[in-house]
Amino acid sequence: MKKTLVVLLALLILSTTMVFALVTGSPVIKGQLPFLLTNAGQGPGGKMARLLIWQSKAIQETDFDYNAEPLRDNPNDLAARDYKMLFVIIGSSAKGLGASGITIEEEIARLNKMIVEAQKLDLFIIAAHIEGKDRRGNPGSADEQSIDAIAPFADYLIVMKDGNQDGKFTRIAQEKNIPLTIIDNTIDFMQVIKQMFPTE
Amino acid sequence: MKNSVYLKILFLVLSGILGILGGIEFVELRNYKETVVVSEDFTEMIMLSEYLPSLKGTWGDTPIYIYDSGVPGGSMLILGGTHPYEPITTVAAYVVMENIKVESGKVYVIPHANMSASTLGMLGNAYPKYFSVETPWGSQKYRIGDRGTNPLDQWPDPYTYIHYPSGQNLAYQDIRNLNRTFPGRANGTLTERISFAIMELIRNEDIDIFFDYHEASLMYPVVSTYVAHDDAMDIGMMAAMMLSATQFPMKIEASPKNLKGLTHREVGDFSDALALLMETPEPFIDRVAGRMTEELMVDGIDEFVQTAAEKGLVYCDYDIKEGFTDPLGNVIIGAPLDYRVGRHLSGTLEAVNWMNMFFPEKALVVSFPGYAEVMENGTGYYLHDPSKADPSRVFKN
Amino acid sequence: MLVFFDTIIYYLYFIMTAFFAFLLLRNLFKREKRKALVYDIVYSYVIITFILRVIGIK
Amino acid sequence: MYLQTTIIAIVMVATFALASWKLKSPEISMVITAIVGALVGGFGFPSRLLVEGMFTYFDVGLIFLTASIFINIYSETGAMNALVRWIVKQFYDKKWLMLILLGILLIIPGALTGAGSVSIFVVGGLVSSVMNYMGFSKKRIAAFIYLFAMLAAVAPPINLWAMLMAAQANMPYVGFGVVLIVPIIIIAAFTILYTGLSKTPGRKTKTEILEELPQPPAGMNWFKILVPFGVLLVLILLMQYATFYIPVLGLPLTFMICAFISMGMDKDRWKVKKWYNVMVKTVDQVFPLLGTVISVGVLVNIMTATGVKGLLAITFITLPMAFIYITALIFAPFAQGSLSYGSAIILGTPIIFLFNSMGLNVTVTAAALSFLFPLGDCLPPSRIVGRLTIETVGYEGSYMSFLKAIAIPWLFMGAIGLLMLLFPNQLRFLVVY
Repeated sequence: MKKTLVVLLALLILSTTMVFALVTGSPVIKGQLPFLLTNAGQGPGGKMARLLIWQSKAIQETDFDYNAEPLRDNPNDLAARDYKMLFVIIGSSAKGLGASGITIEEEIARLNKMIVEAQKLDLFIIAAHIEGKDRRGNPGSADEQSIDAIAPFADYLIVMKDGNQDGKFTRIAQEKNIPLTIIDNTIDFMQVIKQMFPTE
Repeated sequence: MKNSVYLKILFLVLSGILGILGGIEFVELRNYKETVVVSEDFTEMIMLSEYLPSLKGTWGDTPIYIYDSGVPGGSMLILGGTHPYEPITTVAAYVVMENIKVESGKVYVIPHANMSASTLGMLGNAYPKYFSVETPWGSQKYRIGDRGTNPLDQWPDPYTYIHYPSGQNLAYQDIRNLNRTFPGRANGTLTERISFAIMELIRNEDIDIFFDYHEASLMYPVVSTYVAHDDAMDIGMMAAMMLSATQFPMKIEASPKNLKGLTHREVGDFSDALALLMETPEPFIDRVAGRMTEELMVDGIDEFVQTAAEKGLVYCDYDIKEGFTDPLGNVIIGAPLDYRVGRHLSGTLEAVNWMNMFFPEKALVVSFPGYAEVMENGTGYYLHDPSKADPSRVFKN
Repeated sequence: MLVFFDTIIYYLYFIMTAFFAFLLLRNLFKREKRKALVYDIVYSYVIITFILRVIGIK
Repeated sequence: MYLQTTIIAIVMVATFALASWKLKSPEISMVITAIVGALVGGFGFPSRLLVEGMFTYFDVGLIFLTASIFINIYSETGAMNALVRWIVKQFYDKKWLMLILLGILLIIPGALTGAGSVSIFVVGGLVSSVMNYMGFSKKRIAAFIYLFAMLAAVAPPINLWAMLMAAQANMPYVGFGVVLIVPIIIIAAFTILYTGLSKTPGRKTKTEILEELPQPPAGMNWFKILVPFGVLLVLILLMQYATFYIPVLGLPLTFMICAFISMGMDKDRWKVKKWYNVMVKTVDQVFPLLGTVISVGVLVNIMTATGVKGLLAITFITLPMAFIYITALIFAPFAQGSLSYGSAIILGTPIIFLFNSMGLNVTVTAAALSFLFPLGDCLPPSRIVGRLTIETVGYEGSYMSFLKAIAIPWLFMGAIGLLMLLFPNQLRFLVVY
């Protein structure tokens, strides 16, 4: 029972509109609707973000679409609706290797195509790395390749603190002059969403 | 040169003595029983063979402990000891069994999912036979088993194992690996029949949420992780994020669709249960670990694994010198038993909470000590003295 | 039915092992090759391995 | 821990060297090394760990025993000689075609069971005597058989190293077909050329050979020659493709069934005494191998207990990448020599994870490693397939001279494996699902 209480308490804290020091760095930018949520690297991050957006209750479920692999089968994915933003969650998967996984080369090729297409459509690109150091790897790994394919082309970066221990995202932000918001924990992504889409 | 017959007999006798000395220890391990004192909410113990009679009288049969609140609600099944060389999973199941309170719904716990595999050491791995958990009333001894079913119970292995029903080829010894034989066959090998019986339990009792406790080597990417079937993904993700923010680092991975025979894949595919598997870090089973000792099992402190960690080859927090600090402020040095037990306990509670939130109609209200409590008081604090307990609540496994 | 056959095969393996244990025992005392003393020792512990399996100890 | 374990490791190596030199028996030397290692490591005299170790490769030992019994009984019926006779008759003038066929013959049993030793047991004797009559030197015969036994173990459908690594790394064992077959064809072609281009000065004429070969016993016919092998093939294929409808037979029982069928083909089928003697002789013949697999298990168990195994593994995988490539040809084979298939689990799996973390293709990497491990089947302490080859061929030189005899194709295979390890992403196109 005590355990349940702790969890409920934590939830309560998280669901207040009060902002703790959980979200730091550049002020959260104002969001535009509708947007397309996707992921780079085929990790669980995209679904996690979708879930957190639902849980935040800041916007309607119909205000955004989730597509795990836009442009893989359908070249019109980015123009399926009048999207204003492309919201990319970066992170690969550690699930089974070989045939059970994805080939990262194909994934990167798709991501490159997606960025070009998004820029052509003049979408506001948000790159978010919200799973921390577990989704960082050696140079050349699926995680790093995914970051390199997306982050430098973003208009806005959201990164979890311990995923930026080596300062890679800070460097990208400075070089490309991209605003960078830092969160303490994955779950604080909910706060970012709430600030992005404040309910009057 | 003709060797003396007496000399030959002498060698034979000496080897025989060696065999007897070793044999005594094998027999002792095979027949050693662990003691557990079930909580007051315990209602009934049945055997797995109730779901598949052909298991009766075999080492594949194993006790199922039932905690029925009598109040309508969700139902949960916990498997410990799917791989008995990850014995903390059984200890965690015991802590649940000794302390659980069920306010609504029904809970099933199988502490030794593969009983046969828990009765021998793993060939070539030189494990100690037992390890002990210190309690306020003395120390409590548990077996360290194998990964697969005892060859004395299932023999021979094929030259390649073909998974039923997918037809996927797997290494031959995986035919005795309970976490590769799901969903099992009623007329298959012993291990396949254990899987089938567990599936029958899940289907017949309409289990809502299923947990399979595991431990992993630190160099295995899926360590400190939930592995969730597609249906349980939302629950797993919320629980993982919550735990990482408030208690201990926890990752989440989706169950790969092409990897067959594993509980998180097959239980989800072949029943309505929400299937989750949890992995804690167990340096003891890392390929690079040094000396095989009981202390390594209990404290999880190993220099070679530390080297691997320093080279960035492990997939979770690990430090045997300064340790790392969890969100509650505990400093974790190595991968101690309490840490691993606590992870399983809170991993279960957190996921159940989220199931209750996502599916209020399945509400399962349970409580037992979690990570914070176990880290504070130690695992032994939650194990009860069988000599002082009501004999009807003392069980041997 | 398959379970029944599995059981028969299971026992066949024990019989097979017992048979080999017997052959090894015979060769410990009467063999053509490798008559050196050290091989008496090797034979001895190999035989014990087979016997422990036959009597279901390991 | 590093220092202590290193000392234990050094003591164990020294003990093994000394014991092998003094006692001339690798089997007992391994057990003595294990006991000394346990004593130095502070485990006392760990009877349980020693006995437990004896069971590590118990089932492998059973396979050796039963496979040999089958083939010796088959030979006893005269079928083997008839087969050799027929091959010499047909292919005496077609050397290249014959070598290709013998190669394929050697690959089949190992490819289906995953064990090169099974290839040698089942068809090694046949291949050896045919090549003998064709005038090849013992050295070339040994090299040919050893190389093809290794390729047989690597060949799909069953490549145990790749399967074990896949199982440990949670990757499905699929996509390995082409990436294994292409290098196998290259290595096989090289080995055939290497063998075929050698001189065969002592080659007799066809008629001489046929006179020398014993006449097949009365009543020997194609049916009797082929049925035992046919049954073996059918049983193995049934186990692969009708698994869900038959019980698990296991290889030992399969070989025993075929042995009994062979007996049934003979006119002396009821002469129990005769068959009993064949089996006694077989046990005598196979014993060194049986002793080896039992003893190597003891050694491995103590190496694990004392942490020596962990020391080897951590040392190898924390080497800088360049060193991994440089030393792979030493580390991987020696791991195989001392740990047998355990090498795949102990060294192979960490490498898979390491390479994966750098974005290298793991399927090609696993395939590459599976070409490097079998090279160690001729290395001490166990040198199982190496010794088996020597026995089967009747090679008389020293073990070192055998190693020299196989060196060139061995290095070629190593080079191919290493190239695959170096360029996994460039070879990715070979992975076909």
